[in-house]
Amino acid sequence: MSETAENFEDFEAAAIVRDDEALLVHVDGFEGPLDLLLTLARNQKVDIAKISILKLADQYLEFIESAKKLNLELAADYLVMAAWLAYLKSRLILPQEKGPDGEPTADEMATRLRWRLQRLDAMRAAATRLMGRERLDRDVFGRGDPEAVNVIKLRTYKDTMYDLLTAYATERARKLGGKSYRPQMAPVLAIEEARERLERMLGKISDWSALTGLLPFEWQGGARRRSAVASTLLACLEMARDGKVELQQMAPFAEIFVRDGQRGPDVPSNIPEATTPGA
Amino acid sequence: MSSVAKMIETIEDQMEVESTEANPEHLRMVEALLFAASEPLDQKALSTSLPEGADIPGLLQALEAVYEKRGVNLCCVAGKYQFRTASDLAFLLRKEQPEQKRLSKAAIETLSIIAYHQPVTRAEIEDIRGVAMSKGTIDILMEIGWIKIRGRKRTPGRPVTYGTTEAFLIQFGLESVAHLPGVDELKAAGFLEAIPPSGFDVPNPSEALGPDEDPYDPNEPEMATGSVNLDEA
Amino acid sequence: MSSVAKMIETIEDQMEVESTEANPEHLRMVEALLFAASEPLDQKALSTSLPEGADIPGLLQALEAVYEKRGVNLCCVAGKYQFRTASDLAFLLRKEQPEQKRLSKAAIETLSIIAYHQPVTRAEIEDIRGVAMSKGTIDILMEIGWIKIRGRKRTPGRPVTYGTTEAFLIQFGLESVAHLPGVDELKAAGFLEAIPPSGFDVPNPSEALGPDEDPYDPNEPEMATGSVNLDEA
Repeated sequence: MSETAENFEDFEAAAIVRDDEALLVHVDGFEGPLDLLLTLARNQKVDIAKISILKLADQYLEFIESAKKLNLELAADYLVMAAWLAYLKSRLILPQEKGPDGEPTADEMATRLRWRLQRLDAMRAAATRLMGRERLDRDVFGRGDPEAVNVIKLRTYKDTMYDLLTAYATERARKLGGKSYRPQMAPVLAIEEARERLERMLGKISDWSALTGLLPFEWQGGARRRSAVASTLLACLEMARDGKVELQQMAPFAEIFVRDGQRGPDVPSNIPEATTPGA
Repeated sequence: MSSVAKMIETIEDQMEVESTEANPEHLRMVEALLFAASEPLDQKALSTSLPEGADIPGLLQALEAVYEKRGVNLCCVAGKYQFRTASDLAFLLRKEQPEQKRLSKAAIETLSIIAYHQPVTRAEIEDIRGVAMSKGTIDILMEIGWIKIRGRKRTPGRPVTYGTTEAFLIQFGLESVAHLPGVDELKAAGFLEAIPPSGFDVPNPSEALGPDEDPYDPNEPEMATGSVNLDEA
Repeated sequence: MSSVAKMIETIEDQMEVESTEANPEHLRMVEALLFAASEPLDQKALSTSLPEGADIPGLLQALEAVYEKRGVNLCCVAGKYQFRTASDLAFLLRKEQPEQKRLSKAAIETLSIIAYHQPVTRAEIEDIRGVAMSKGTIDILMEIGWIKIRGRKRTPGRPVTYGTTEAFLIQFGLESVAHLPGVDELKAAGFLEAIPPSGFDVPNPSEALGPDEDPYDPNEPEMATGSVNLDEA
């Protein structure tokens, strides 16, 4: 069946086989049993709406018989249709009787077949009309040389007065050899700054606190840290001399602890050995 | 000949004077835009280029009338507007193009059935043609770009439904599928009904989703049977 | 609007009736051929498609007249004919796309020097910047419209002098070039070091002609040397 369907024939080729003589030879030229039935119906040369289904069934069965005699291989759906038509024919000949439950009467079945043939016929006519329409670029044409829409770039500049003056000042300064001297600032925390900071923090230092815990946040890494430790220590020593803080170190190179010197000598030292960090 | 030219000029002058309410300047603009475009333009596209408040439908109507009997006509295809050479001059311009692999009879019939019956499933196409459809037929039509998968039928198995594309309408010079040749007669005869002549429920070939059709979701798992594929859910 | 359409139809009918000697069918053919052609057509190309004896020059003349005041005109370029959008409607086919840019470093530096030192010659700009200037830099600034040639220096070779334009003032929000900030203002605003390099001075730019500057005469012959070109005098 699918072989038949895949057999792409165009209208011209199909028209050739509609010749009675050719019917027997060209069974493959039909697009299935419905197509064959429609061709046979057309040969009756009456309105398909009024076609005699009995006569049509006879013609179809006759066709199948001759094909069998010629040993033509028939697709299964042709044989299914033949069996169905033989059944329909027998029921049409017999006096009208209701079939088994819900089965349509023979007349109803004939009407349905007639309608399907009409519909296929109508759709084919519609296809012919559709394909006969004037087609774009074959029969009718659009503008052969359409004019493209030009995209114009509206260029605006973002440069501002600031850019202009920066450019001028740097350019002029550069040309006049005038890289003005700006000393490179070494990453050093001034002792004054460290001391000021410590003095501000004194009230907030509750008990012995590790010196390294008192470094400014932004001075905690690398060379900056070393400078901050040194300056803070020097600031602490200065302040210890003035009696403002007390310092304690458990071992050489061990962590140095600081506390508020105003707490008075009566407060015992309570640095637990355990909290002493390793060197 | 120059007398003709003068006569034409007079006509043009006349047109300019009398059609002030049609805004001849707007008419020129629509004309220029449609002439220049390589693709059909819709009313929205035109309105973005025209001054605000321009009566686009009126202008198009006027332009259509102006060009009605000319060598070039204004056509409405797929709801858009395009100038095309007059169809009776096809003989002058016809180009023998190597038509895309001349369509087979099966493909032509299938295309027509899809056009007139859309939304339509493969099973319905097969019912009308009385023959099983080969995979290639749908593929060819999809490849040309004339048909597309447009939804799914709300029936067991949720089969996909096919319909025609805008390219189809443009190619065949159709304003919409409601303008297919002979569609009214086919409808009146009941041939566009899905079910034999019981009489009710006459479906129009319609680009709108059918009452028992869901929009197509390419991610929806294919279900030949009713079973749910839990892996993909 | 439909009244307009009717009026137009009447015109069309009129045209058809009266122009029998112009052969309206031939007119339609030429119209369609020119519309569908992918390139301009000459009379010879048209005559091969038209029936024998068609009056091609007359038809073209008539068609030109028909389209004279329309949104599309029939144009003749190098003896070939084509439809083109009416030139006054070219704006319809233009889409403007804003694009923001920045000047190159060299260009903004040059611009700033021209602004401060105007009237200034190319050699002077190069002297201030200490680098030779590429031709492109001046061209870009001229193209944007921020600088102009304003005169010539009364020195050997009479080099042209550059200055800024009104567009420049608008772009940078200046009332006049005299309002460009001086050294102190540049310092205060942090553009310059507190102690500028020795020899840093900012001239007082002026739009008035300099003491050794002549107004620019575009017809003055270019003289790289001081010799007079007798041939052109």
